[in-house]
Amino acid sequence: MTGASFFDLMNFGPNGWGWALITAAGVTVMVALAGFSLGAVIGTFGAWAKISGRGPIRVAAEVYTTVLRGIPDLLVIFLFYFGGSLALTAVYKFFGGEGFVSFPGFTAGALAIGFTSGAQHTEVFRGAYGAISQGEIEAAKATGMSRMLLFRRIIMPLLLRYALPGLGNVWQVVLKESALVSVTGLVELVRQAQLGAGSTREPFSFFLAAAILFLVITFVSNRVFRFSEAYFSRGVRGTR
Amino acid sequence: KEWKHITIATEGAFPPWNSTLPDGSLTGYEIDLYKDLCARMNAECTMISHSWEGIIPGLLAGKFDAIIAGMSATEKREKVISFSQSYGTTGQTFAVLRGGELEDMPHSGEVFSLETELPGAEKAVADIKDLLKGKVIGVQTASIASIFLDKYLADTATIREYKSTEQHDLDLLAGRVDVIMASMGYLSTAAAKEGNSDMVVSGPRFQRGFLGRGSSVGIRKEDTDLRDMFDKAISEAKADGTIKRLSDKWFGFDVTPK
Amino acid sequence: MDIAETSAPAVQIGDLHKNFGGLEVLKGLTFDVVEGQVVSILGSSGSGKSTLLRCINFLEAPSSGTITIGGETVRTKVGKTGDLVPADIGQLNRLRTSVGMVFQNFNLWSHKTVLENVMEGPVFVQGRPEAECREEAGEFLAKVGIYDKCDAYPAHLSGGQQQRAAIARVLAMHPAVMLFDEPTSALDPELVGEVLKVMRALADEGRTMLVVTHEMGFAREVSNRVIFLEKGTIEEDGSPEDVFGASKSERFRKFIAG
Amino acid sequence: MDIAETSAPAVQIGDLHKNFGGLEVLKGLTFDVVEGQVVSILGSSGSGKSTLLRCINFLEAPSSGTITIGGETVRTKVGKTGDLVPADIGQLNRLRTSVGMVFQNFNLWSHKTVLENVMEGPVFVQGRPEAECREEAGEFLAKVGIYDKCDAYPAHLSGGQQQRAAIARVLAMHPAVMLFDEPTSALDPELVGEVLKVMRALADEGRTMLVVTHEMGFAREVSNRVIFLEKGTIEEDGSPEDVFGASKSERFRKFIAG
Amino acid sequence: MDFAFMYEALIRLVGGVPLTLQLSLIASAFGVIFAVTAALMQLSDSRVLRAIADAYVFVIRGTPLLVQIFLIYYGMGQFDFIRHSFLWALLREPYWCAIFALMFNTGAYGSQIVRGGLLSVPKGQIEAARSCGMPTVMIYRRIILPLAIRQALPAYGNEIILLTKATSLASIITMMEITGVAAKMIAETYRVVEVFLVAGGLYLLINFVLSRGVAMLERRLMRHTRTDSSTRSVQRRAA
Ligand SMILES: Nc1ncnc2c1ncn2[C@@H]1O[C@H](COP(=O)(O)OP(=O)(O)OP(=O)(O)O)[C@@H](O)[C@H]1O
Ligand SMILES: Nc1ncnc2c1ncn2[C@@H]1O[C@H](COP(=O)(O)OP(=O)(O)OP(=O)(O)O)[C@@H](O)[C@H]1O
Ligand SMILES: [Mg+2]
Ligand SMILES: [Mg+2]
Repeated sequence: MTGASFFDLMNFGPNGWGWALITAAGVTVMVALAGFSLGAVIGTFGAWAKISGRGPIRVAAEVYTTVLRGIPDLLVIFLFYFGGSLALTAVYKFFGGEGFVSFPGFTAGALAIGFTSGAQHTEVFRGAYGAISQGEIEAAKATGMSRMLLFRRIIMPLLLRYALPGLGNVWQVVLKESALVSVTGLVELVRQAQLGAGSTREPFSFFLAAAILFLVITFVSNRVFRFSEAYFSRGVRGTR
Repeated sequence: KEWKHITIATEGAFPPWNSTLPDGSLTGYEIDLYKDLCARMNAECTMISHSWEGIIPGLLAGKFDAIIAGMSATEKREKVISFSQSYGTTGQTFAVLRGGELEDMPHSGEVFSLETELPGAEKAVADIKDLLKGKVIGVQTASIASIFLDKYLADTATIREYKSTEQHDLDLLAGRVDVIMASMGYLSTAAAKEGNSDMVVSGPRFQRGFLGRGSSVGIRKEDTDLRDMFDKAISEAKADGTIKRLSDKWFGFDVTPK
Repeated sequence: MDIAETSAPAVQIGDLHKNFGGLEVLKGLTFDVVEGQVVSILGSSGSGKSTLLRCINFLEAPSSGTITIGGETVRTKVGKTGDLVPADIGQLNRLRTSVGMVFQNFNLWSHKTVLENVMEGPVFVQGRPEAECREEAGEFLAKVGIYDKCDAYPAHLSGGQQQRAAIARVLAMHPAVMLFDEPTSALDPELVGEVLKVMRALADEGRTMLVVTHEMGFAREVSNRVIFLEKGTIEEDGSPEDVFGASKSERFRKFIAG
Repeated sequence: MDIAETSAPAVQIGDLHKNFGGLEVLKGLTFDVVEGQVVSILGSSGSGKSTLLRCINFLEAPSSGTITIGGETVRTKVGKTGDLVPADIGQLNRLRTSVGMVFQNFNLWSHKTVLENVMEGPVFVQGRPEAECREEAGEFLAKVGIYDKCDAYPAHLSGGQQQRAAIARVLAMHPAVMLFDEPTSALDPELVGEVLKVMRALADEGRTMLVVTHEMGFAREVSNRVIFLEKGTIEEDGSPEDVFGASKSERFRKFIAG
Repeated sequence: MDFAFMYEALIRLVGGVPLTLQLSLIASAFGVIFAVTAALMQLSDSRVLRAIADAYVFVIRGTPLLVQIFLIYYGMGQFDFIRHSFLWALLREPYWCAIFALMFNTGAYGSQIVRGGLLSVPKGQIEAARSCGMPTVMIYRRIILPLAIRQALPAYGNEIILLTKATSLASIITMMEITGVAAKMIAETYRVVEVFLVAGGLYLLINFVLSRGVAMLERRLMRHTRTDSSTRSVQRRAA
């Protein structure tokens, strides 16, 4: 690779790959966001199950987090993409349908990321719950707050205060996990880089460009997290 | 089932067979070819790109109906899917560094069929075997070239397997491997690319036999009607010279299977 | 529960037992607190004072016994652990709004300002109009002398200020009964004086209060009843004059001697 | 620094100033503490008591002034923030071994047992033989009455026990001077009595002590000098009889009245 | 499901286990050094050291490991001066490139954990050490590091598990560890689900053993905080 060839390839002219890579970066962010949100929902239930669930529910949550944190994410993505299609098709045929039904790559990717990151969300939320001062919860109970009110007004804001740094990490992981979704054919940033690398036989330039775009996304999301952390840490000593 | 709409998958990163343009559209020999074939079959076709690792599982899961991705019909693949007749074959050969000790391997430019000229082919292998002793050979994982290497050269040389072909090109240029083996169609265009002037095609070329019939359309086994449609269209395209015309355009030589 | 109308005692404790695992912390306490009474609860460390207060509003599940607030007995059932858990969480939450608790370490909500802490209960639990609550909250904060700290977060207040904010938070709920757990420990003598002044004012208003304390001055001068707990039973119960003046209990005389 | 041999005061504070940002917390304190003196330091919250103790062993960097321990002045230079930082960290560390500090919240090392806490300083800082230190540590623990808790971790001790372990830890270093920061706050009256008993014994041994306290009983009965700090200056300084009996300071009379 | 095939897959995939373990163990052993160094740099007073460490952490955490491995392996090979330096002896081997990439990676993530651990050490316990005259190095050795390690251990155990999973990406630079073997089998047989189920099972087993090991270590080190009912009230009061 020479310096010139990098800029020849990565411009925004008709023969440059600039727009293609930017668009792909957009897809990366979208799939990561969808997966992250799903993971947050799963994580909320997972943490609840681990903290206060009855026996079987807690065991199920324990198994879920152990397995999903123990196996490579690529496997989960494959299972959702291929296994999911096979299962859907079987159900469809059972009801008299003909041909195939399948998850689009985006849905499969988002579901898979959601399921894997759900395990991490669970741990983050559980840890954060442990950090909330029990006294503040007791004070709310003593005021006569119902469970929902307690959750909404006291636990949730405090939980976010302690969970945000951990959530920032999960987001980083999710963002990069989205690279694996490329096996489903979804043209996100890494897949686009691979396509460009193969088509032009300039892999180095393309992976460098992908790295730079990932750094830009990280930079922006770090900002967002720092801002939210400041917001939810209001009232902590040393901040105002 | 009537095949009015056919979804075809390709890899989109394997020039000159198929590759992607910056605007996302596909281009290459197989792109021109599928349009021609679909016109002959009176079908409306859509071509999508799909990662190589997932392309056969994707076909099986019904994500698309056919694969046209420079994929050779081999015995192992034929256990899971079926193939049409071939629409192009270039044979498997080697590339090395220009100016290195391997630049002039014997039998350069000669083509051996593992089906009809097996003794000659095996003698050619024996002729280069000493030269490759202790060398490192790069090849794409589970490609037909890798099957060849496992069978003939694994005992004298170290085989290193890559996810994609442009990666072993880089390692050849960086000196991490001494030889790479891939299809002639791929290597000749790779060596012609600017910046790859240090890469040169060398040694005998092999085809057919266990190397397969050449690149073919991959189809689910149960869709025999679709396979017949492709077979018929390919025969017509061969007969009227379309395949020769397209291969001259994209490869610079004739890839029409004999 | 309409046997007793206005004349019902504010709090009635009926044969209250509490075990932690094997440890029996409360061994059957029975006593009534009539309206307007200010009860000091004394006892050495580990005698069960905090546990008693926490059982009254079911922050701790009693092992057996009854708690009656304003004539209404908390309905309970036997939970998984064998302790009594509330049978009707709605009823409990309603009763809790009439029992305010001031914790030893205040337990202000750290993510809300002082004003928000005070308004939280009236607005969100009792559902009263916000404007009205805001005004009233201001009045209570002025009463305990920290109106100027309205918009500060708890972490930025001194111990005594936090204590007073916690009292204002409870007052804003207009509870029939107030429970205090060691309201003055860890404060310097000056702050102790300040907090006791506020409590004395509450006592003068005729509020019902149960106060766990180590301040003999408060027990002697402000409260009109002293209960001395020892190893989970009531060892002394009477007016301050009687208890301090002529205690039959050897243990109590030793306790106040320090 | 050999002007004063044995007769040098144990601690000399010379014109000590300390600012936190804009806030002037200590406004030029000057006093000597002679050997064997037990000094109670009183003052309301925020008057700078803790800051004074922390400056003596440079846990807090003074803004200006001198600290002299056993006749040897701590060498300082002006640091980046404008405060004085030690110029010779070796000297400071040596002097620190002769000034023991007992913290308000004990600050025992949570990953070491009580015995290990007590042995840490003698063995690792002073480099004395381990066997000897172990024996002596046992003696000190017996002296403060928690020999049976040798192998417990701090988290498993009651407040009073932690307090006494912290005292034993300091004693084991054989310091010339001991600093105590509110040793009895947050303890119940019974534990306060216990801890004061230990301190009284230390005073009877003739140790030099500076004690920040809210216990007027201790100030009156055990110490032989009382310093009352107010807003960063010394408002009262004298024997307990003089200070408690006939204080000129309006402020101090108000303070002890509570 | 074809169990005979899965058994065959198991036999072949087990062949990749030693390489997976080597990559993971060597990279985490060296990675700890990176992690501690970067954490200390981030907490140091020197602005330059802080900036270097921050940049390192930002770049590594901000890009996918896949891309990093790729750039280290193929990128380095593009520069003549690297190819002609002594480093090439190591960098020409995919094995070492994989280890470098994994090591940089776990070093960056680990540094955040170590930093959190260092910051979690109660100030008071450090002051107690200072006030008995301990020099700084001794304070780190005797007080700060032991406490920080205990605090950071669970998270670090997690990181080692993540690293073990991440070794699967070494397959893109020709390393035949578990995933490399699995990819080869899939490319030959196209039976994704079966092969990946077996591979997943192997990873799960490895990680399960790892996490048990960490939990055991944690239990040993955390004796000093273990609660039992007899000590609980005391702790409450002390807290
Ligand atoms: N959650 C619990 N689990 C087990 N034992 C407990 C628990 N809470 C309290 N105890 C025990 O119950 C006893 C009484 O505790 P309680 O907190 O009521 O004492 P107290 O009178 O408030 O003492 P203090 O003056 O120290 O606050 C103690 O022996 C304590 O160890
Ligand atoms: N690190 C700091 N930064 C800024 N201000 C501080 C700091 N430490 C103490 N102060 C301020 O210095 C003043 C004196 O604090 P100090 O802790 O010495 O008081 P004190 O006399 O020990 O009070 P108390 O009895 O409440 O412990 C207070 O106003 C406090 O807010
Ligand atoms: Mg208590
Ligand atoms: Mg203080």
